[in-house]
Amino acid sequence: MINVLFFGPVVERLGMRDCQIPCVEGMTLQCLHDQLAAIYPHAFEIVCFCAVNGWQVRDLSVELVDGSEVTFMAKFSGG
Amino acid sequence: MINVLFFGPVVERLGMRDCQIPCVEGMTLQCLHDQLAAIYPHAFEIVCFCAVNGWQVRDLSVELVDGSEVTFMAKFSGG
Amino acid sequence: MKDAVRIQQDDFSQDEEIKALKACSLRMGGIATFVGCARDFSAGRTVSQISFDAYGSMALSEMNQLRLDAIEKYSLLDARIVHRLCTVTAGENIVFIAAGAEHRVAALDACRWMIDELKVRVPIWKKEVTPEGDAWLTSHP
Amino acid sequence: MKDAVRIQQDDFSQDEEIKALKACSLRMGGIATFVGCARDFSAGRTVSQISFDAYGSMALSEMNQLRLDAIEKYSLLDARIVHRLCTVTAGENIVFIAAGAEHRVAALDACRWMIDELKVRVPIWKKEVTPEGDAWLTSHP
Repeated sequence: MINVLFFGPVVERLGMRDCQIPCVEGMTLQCLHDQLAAIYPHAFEIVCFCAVNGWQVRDLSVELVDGSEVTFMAKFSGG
Repeated sequence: MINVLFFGPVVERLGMRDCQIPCVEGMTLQCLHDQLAAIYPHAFEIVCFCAVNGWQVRDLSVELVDGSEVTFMAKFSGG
Repeated sequence: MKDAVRIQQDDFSQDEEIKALKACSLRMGGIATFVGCARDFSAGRTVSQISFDAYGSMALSEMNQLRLDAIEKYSLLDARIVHRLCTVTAGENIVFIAAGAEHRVAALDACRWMIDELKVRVPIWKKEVTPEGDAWLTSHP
Repeated sequence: MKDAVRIQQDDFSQDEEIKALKACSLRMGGIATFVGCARDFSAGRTVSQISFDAYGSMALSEMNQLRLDAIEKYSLLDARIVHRLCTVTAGENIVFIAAGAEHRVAALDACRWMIDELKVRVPIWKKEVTPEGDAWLTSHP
């Protein structure tokens, strides 16, 4: 399974803080993003950044492995 | 009389913190400066700024009046 | 001594942070700090409270990396970053940044760079609670 | 509450100064400060102490004017300037500058401007006491 986390404004639009998605062989970050964005377009329209296991990832072609922690995040507004 | 004050590096070169100079009718700040600079060239070579009664004065043609407080100062180095 | 980079609920003391910053070197000639506070008014609306959400583990590692990047980029003697995560009202402190260097230009440049970078690199989100409802902030005014 | 602009022998507390700065408004979103400290090393020489001389009355009026100029130029909510005049050893505080504004850019810009201006406008002179003798400083590194 892939553990997907959400925070702040994305949680508000989704109504959930996390979900578990089965890990399919060869699934990329882009696939996972598109799959969730198709189900939750209103939440994903504010997603700007992704992180895998706590590290920001810009190249969405990376393959995900079972047990990965993936985060889809809105623009940060701390400080 | 004109009360002339000195501070910091200028005091060190002069060996005095102040002096009184008779006020001559029509004497300008430039006259006073040149008079003292002729006597104390080593101290006046580091003088960059003048103040009259606590206000910095850039135009040395101002006339001094009896009782003025004049200060000849080296470049500031506070802060 | 407290860690140089922290995420915490409690307020911080500038005196304590500056003392800790200075402890590393007697060669520190300039210390620049920035404190971000909660305002009672934002984008035309009265704000009664600000609350936060954060991706805690990533936020802390990004803040630690940000401190190291600033130290290297500006040849700082030391730097500190503290971000509060709790509900704050107007006037309360949110974030603290400090940069200590031999001379003032590096300290001032680094302090500004760190707060600018923190806003774009650290996964923390701010929600303003107003009489008209709550609103997550996503811009950087 | 202490005056916003002061020349004093004693050390200052950043916490006290920031509290006083914030007292004027709940609209203050950013506070930038600068602290200048005595260093143990300057221009290649070990420095054991720093002492000061000042044209006190002019220094205080210039500092007051500098604060007002900064408030106007950067639309600050408040600003504070404290300069110590005493003999200090390495690590001790010399000068404190604080600028509070609605947003961070104005606070950071004003803080830098005030310390730069203070160095060229305020009649205070610094003397470094070193094992090789004393030396008045006249440059602004």
